[in-house]
Amino acid sequence: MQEEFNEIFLKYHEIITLGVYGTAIGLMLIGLYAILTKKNLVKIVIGLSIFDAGIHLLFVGIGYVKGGTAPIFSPGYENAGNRMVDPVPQALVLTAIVIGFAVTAVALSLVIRLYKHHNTAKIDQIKSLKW
Amino acid sequence: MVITPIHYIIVPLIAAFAIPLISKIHKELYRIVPGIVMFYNIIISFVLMKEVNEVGYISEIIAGWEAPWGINLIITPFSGFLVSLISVLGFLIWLYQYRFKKVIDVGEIKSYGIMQMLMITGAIGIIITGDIFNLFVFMEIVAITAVSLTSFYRGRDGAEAGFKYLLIGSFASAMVLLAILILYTQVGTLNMAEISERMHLVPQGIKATILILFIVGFGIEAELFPLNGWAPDAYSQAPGPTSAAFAGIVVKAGIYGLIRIIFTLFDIDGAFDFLIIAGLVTMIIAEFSAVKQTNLKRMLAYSSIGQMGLVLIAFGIGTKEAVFAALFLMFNHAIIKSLLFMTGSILMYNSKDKTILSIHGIAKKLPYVSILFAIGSFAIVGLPPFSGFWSKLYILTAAANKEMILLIIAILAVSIVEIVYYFRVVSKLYFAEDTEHIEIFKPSINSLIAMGVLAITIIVIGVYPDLITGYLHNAADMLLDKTSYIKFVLNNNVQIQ
Amino acid sequence: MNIFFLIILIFFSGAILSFIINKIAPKFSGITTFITIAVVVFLFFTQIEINSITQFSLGGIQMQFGVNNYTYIFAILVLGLSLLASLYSIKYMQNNDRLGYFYSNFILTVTGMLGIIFSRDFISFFIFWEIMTWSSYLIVLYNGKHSSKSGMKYMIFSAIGAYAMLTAIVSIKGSYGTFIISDAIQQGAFNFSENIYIPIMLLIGFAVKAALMPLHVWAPNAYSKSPMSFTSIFSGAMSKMGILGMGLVLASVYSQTTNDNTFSVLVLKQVLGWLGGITAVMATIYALIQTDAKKLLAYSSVAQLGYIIVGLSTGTKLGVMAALFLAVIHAVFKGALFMVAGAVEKQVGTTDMTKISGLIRKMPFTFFTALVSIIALAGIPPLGGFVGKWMLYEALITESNNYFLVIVIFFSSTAAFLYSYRFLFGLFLGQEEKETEHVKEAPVTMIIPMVILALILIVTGAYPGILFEPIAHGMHYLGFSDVNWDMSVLVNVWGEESNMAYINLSIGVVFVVVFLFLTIKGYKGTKNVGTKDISTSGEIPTENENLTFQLDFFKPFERAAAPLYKRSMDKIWNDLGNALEAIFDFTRRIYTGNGQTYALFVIIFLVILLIFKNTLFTN
Amino acid sequence: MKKVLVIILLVIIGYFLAETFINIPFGENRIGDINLEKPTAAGYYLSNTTEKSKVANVITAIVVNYRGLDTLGEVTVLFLATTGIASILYRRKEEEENAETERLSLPSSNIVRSGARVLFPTIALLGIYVFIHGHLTPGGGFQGGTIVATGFLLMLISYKGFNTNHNRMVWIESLAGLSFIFLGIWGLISDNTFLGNIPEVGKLNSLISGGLIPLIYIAVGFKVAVELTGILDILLKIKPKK
Amino acid sequence: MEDLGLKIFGAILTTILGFVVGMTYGGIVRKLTARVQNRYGPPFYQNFLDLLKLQFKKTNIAHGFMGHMAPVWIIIAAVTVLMFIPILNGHLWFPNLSFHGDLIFLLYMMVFGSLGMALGAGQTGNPNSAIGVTRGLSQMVGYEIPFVLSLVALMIQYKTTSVQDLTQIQHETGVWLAVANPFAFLAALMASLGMFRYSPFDIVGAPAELASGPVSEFGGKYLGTMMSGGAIFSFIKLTLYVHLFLGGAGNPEKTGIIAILIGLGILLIKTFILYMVPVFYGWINPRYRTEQAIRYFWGWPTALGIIGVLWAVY
Repeated sequence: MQEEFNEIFLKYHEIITLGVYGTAIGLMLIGLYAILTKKNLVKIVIGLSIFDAGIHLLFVGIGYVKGGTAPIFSPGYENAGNRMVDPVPQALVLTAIVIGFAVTAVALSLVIRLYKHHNTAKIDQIKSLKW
Repeated sequence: MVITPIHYIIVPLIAAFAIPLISKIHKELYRIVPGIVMFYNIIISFVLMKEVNEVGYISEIIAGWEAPWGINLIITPFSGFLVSLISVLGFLIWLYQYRFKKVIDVGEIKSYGIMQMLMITGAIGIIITGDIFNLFVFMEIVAITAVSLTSFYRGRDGAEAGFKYLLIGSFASAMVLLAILILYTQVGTLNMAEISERMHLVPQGIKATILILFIVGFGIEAELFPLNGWAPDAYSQAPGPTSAAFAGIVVKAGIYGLIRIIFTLFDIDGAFDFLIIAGLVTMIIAEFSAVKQTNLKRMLAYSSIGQMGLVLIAFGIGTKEAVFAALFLMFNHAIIKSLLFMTGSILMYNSKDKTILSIHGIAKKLPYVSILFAIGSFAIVGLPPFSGFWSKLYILTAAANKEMILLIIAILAVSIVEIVYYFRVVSKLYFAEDTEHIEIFKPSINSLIAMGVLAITIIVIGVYPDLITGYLHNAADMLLDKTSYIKFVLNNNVQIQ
Repeated sequence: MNIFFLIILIFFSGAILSFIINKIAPKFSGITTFITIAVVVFLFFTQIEINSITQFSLGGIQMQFGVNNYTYIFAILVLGLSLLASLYSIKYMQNNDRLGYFYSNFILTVTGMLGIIFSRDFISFFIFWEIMTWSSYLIVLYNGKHSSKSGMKYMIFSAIGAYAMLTAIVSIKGSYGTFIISDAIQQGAFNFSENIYIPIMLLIGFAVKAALMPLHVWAPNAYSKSPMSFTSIFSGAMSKMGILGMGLVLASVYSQTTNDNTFSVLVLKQVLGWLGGITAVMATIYALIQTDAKKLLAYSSVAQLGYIIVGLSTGTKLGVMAALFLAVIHAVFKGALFMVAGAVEKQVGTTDMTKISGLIRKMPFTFFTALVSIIALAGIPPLGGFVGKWMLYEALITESNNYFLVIVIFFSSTAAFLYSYRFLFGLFLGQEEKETEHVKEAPVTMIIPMVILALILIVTGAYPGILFEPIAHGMHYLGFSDVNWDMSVLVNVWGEESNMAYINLSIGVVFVVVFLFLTIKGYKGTKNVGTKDISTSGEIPTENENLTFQLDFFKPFERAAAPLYKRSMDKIWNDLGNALEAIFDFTRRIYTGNGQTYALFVIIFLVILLIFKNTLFTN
Repeated sequence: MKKVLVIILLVIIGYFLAETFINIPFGENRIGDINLEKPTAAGYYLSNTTEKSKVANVITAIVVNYRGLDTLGEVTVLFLATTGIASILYRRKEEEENAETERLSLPSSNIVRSGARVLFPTIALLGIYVFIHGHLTPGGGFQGGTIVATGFLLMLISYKGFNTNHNRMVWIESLAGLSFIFLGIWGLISDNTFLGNIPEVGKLNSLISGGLIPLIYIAVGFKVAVELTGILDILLKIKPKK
Repeated sequence: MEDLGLKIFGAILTTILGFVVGMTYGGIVRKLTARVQNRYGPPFYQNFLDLLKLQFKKTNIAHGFMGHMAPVWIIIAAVTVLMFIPILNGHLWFPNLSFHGDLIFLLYMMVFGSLGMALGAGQTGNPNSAIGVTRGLSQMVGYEIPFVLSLVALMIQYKTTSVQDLTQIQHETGVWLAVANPFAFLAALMASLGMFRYSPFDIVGAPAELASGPVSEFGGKYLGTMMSGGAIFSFIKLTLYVHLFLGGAGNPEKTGIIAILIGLGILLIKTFILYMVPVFYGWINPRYRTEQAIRYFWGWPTALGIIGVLWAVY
């Protein structure tokens, strides 16, 4: 099963690369686009999390090693150390995800307050602080 | 039990986690405990500073894994200096805000102390950590606390400022994260020393990209133009002590990040010229915009941005004395701007419409605050015999030694602008007819003590700068030679017994 | 303890002390100031030996203190004047509020000036210069909000000057690696062939304090707005600090002139000279249309400084001597005149000449001082003012051959008669106002300093040599060898002389004869009548109408000289200021309150960096 | 107009990102041989985890032990998010009274409610399982905590009356956080380095193994669960006025 | 010792001479003016009579200190200046102090008197006096410019600032400076029009408008003293002009009484001719307003003076 996967991987290497990186970068760009053009605060927050998602996906992506297994020495894999994918990015992405979650939560609470005060969620109407 | 850098982190955390519990015992505890922690920070800092000046470096490794593998905390004279500065400021800010009378209705006062304390902890963490991802984590701690503190007042504008800060701040974290990601794929490690050791392996294009991402990321924290749109709002809307903490502590951490990246990690020379240009633009635009402000704290915010630009210029010159001057300027800016924010926020409380215009002749009602503010503004525009003068002098000398006459002229022209808007305020404070005020909010004695300590420091350093120049020279030298840093971290990282 | 540090320490402690004492007993604050300055004066003239140097280091910078023959002149000037002024201000400032503020800044200003005199290295020079500047700025603000605008103007221009100076200083450090003034001069920092801009920058810095066109805009307001007891120092002594610096720089520039850069030095001389001349003319013609006595004096100070700068610009023996002499004399008579204005203000409550007249009988001593000082100011023989003017003209005609400048100077000094008369007439002559009937002579502690200054003027008129001696030594320090001077004979290079002794002799003889004749003849029958007892074309004015002629005093002259009044420097500077304000207003609009725009900025910045990454970030 | 500008900018950024990542081939092995004298960090972890800290799940080892400080910071961030949201959306007592406090939630049907009541314990159990076995199987404190929180979310949105006991949550949260730190300090005391591990107890791939790592992860799990629940609770309580 | 006696004698003689000549010229001018205006006019010694009357009149009004000092100052200025200009090319009878002062001193000393007069007039409290004074001062600013220009021209042409040397030079070379530097001479001449304050430049006194301006409040001994001072001043100006431009008079070497008389004769002729210039000009011109006068002086005279200076330089 592992071997078949490796063959497939080798055959469609470029496409897979394109798939993974393209998806990630695409997500980032979509997120940025939402942040930069959408007027609704909630949509902007959503854009933020899409952007983060893209980065997280990149993290996981670069961690992958051809034909690697999950970095867990569960029974049967005691000495598969050389066939395992890079564990560090996974650990990092865990942290990154949690932080992203926290940021999103704070952002949403801020949105709630802004809406309460301004009775609108349009970012270009919330400009009481300027110059 | 031996005092080690980790205390900077665990003690505040214990306090933070424990405060919700112990504040059930007595209501005052949630105000007092942070103060105790800050004071303990000062003790740590002094012990460590002493040690650093003997040893040169202090490193502590976490979880017993040696440098490249585990996370390690490193204290160089540079970071040690910054950390002690931050700790002292933190304690003073706590002293200033302790028993802060509620003038505007605020959020849960219980959480204020915690967040303030953890923001300072995060800043310290940024400075002392030796691992780049860990730096990112601490940056996030700072960001989240800063945002929630910015929107602490329950007025309408707090939330707005907070949201802007969060929006831009999340950009910063994303950029840094991306940079770390690319960096990891290239060098396969997260330890800063090892990264800078292997940096020469990275191809030029990718290196430049990483550097750019880092610059944008930390530039947002360091209030680089045009990344500083959040700063004026955040400074002006945050509670007074928090604004002081922003100017004195958070920005320093951001600058530290930028400098650490450019000086230690990368070996790109063009970065220095970039620093000069960026700093110049930042300074000019910020100082210009400050002139016509009506909100005092907003004006101070712009001026603080301008000072940061000056710091970047000084770092960009890159010689030993320039770095020394930059450190001196950071020190000055930390104390002076904190003083200004402390006094300025009290003045703002007492102005009817929160503008400079309505604090005419308030000096009669608030003599001490006004004179402290005057001292602060004299110092920040660099008039002798206050400490601001020396840093400006050293920067100019450093620039002159590299024959950068135009740079000198630009800096001085900008300081004339600075004089204009600061002295406008001072003359309004003192020499305008006394308009009747809403009930005067007088600062409590501990706030006065905190501000007085800062003012006295300003004057003493101004009269006798040799008190700290020694430390600063040492720090500058250590910052500039990174080979010894790498060697120390990677080879002989002995634990402190 | 070292005497220099001791003096500085005494000054600072005196400043703090007078601030504290004001809280306890406001009366004694002024006395404290007086005592402090008196102690320092005593220490200075007993303890300090000239040309002694004290080395020390601060902030990693080598510094030197010391007094040389040149600065000694200014030391005398500063200390003497500030001693008298502090004595004067005890009564003058009585029952004002915020006395502690005033006196501590007063002392700080004097400290700054003396520190400038002490310091033989640029850094301490600059430090004291700035202390002087901001403390005087605070005093300018003292009179409340209507003076805050002029204070701001003063501060801005001082800042421009100071920072020009700082630029020069650091670039001296950069090019010659020293902050010590004498070393810098020896290494040719002021040599035009090596670098042209360091001396120029320094000159600009000093020119601001010396109120040279076009940087003089701050002076009239600042002088007239601050308390008179301080203005007598402000205009008398502090402006001389600028002269001190200019003299030093110019002297070394001239002495280091070599053949390859004579031309540039020539240009410098001409430019400075003409600037000084134009300053004198413009200030004079503006002075004579003022209706406020203080404003009038302020403008005339600017004019006098113009003469001094002209003298310096010649760079010849007689010229520099004239400049230094005028500097000292101007300090004396202008100090006296501002004290007079202060006395009138104190007693009457205003110095607006359209409201006051005929104070001569009420305040005779004040009038005497005013008369003597005005004669000196107008440069009419036999008083000291004439000596300075004479030397200036002789220098211009005989030595530097700057003939048309002579005409300009002469025009301004002739026009100076107009405002001199305006001042005397407006305050003291004419019919007595009803409002000023209660007015008494100023208190004695205010009279004494004024009279002392007046006597100094008379004595120096007869024996200018008293001042020539230190000036000659100072000029020797500046590198003018064998300056010849006589106790009372003025000689120019063509050998013509003016013998002040003979002049005074003849004047005295005639005076005695005629005065006795007039006084004795018909003494009994003569009775002094009030100023209302006049025959205006036949009819006697009633008691309560005042016929004194005060408004549009020199209207004919104004009409004749209308072209000169057309464009004033103030307008130009104001336009500049407005333009800058517009720029400031524009820049802050970059920060549109929209968070999304800020995000867009970030992205644009990122993109720009990415595009230029290969040009920007390369090894 | 603005959109066009933004698109252009994004295209440029995308180009440069692509240009960067083209040089980082996907799936390439950058770990290198893990048995070298001085392998890369990842290699070191892969080679030494089993011996040195007796944990099967390398990621857990990294998260909790090698990079324990990150995790501590992470927990702190969550904690701060809770506190921050609490203070941002803080309402004083009198406001509590007059503002209608009942949660914004759809009138959920009977089926949903009974289903939720059935599902909630199982979800909670699953979550607890996940963070108890964090050192053996994929998953761990964060994941488990999140699962538990989803259970609470289910209850919160399906039951109008469902209220979390705020006081108890504070207790759990603080104790969990404190226990994390004190476990770290135990290490500091025992082998003189913060978060130092004591791997002697237990054998690989058994529940009792990896020394302090599982304990820490359990604490993290509790903390995360409670904090996420708290955040959800606060956010749901708010009822924006129309 | 007898030298000193001679000096004192000469000084007194000079003063008397100046006084008499000034008074007489004034009288003659009054007479001539009357004739031109087709009146009979007073005798030429009328001024002496007025003076005597004033001096013997009992003065019973004084206007305070400055009013008392004004005549004194005028006399001081007059006599002092007289002492410092050479008579008869500094003949050893009349050298007085002319070796000890130079032109610039003279320029300033001349102002001394008018300032004293101005102050005195100021204290009297008569508005007309003050108005007259301001006009006089403004006008002075006008005519001083061309005058000084011409003097500067002389100074730099002959590298000396002393009147004595200038007269000496003319005496030796025999070339009048009026010829040597005609522009300067013309400028000085036109300036002199203003100096003598005859019509059209008599708005200072402005008879029939200001009640004779500055002196309007003075009477008796004060007015008399002023008159005599004024007389000496007019003599001073004439003599100065003569010795500066018109080659002076007399021969300092010849000490015989005859020579002195001849010299005096030449002096009188030259001064009288010079004195007639403003008088004639006044007959044919109406009165100028002050600003007109000033503009007049800043017009052609100044231009001529500048040309004179340039002439002297090159």
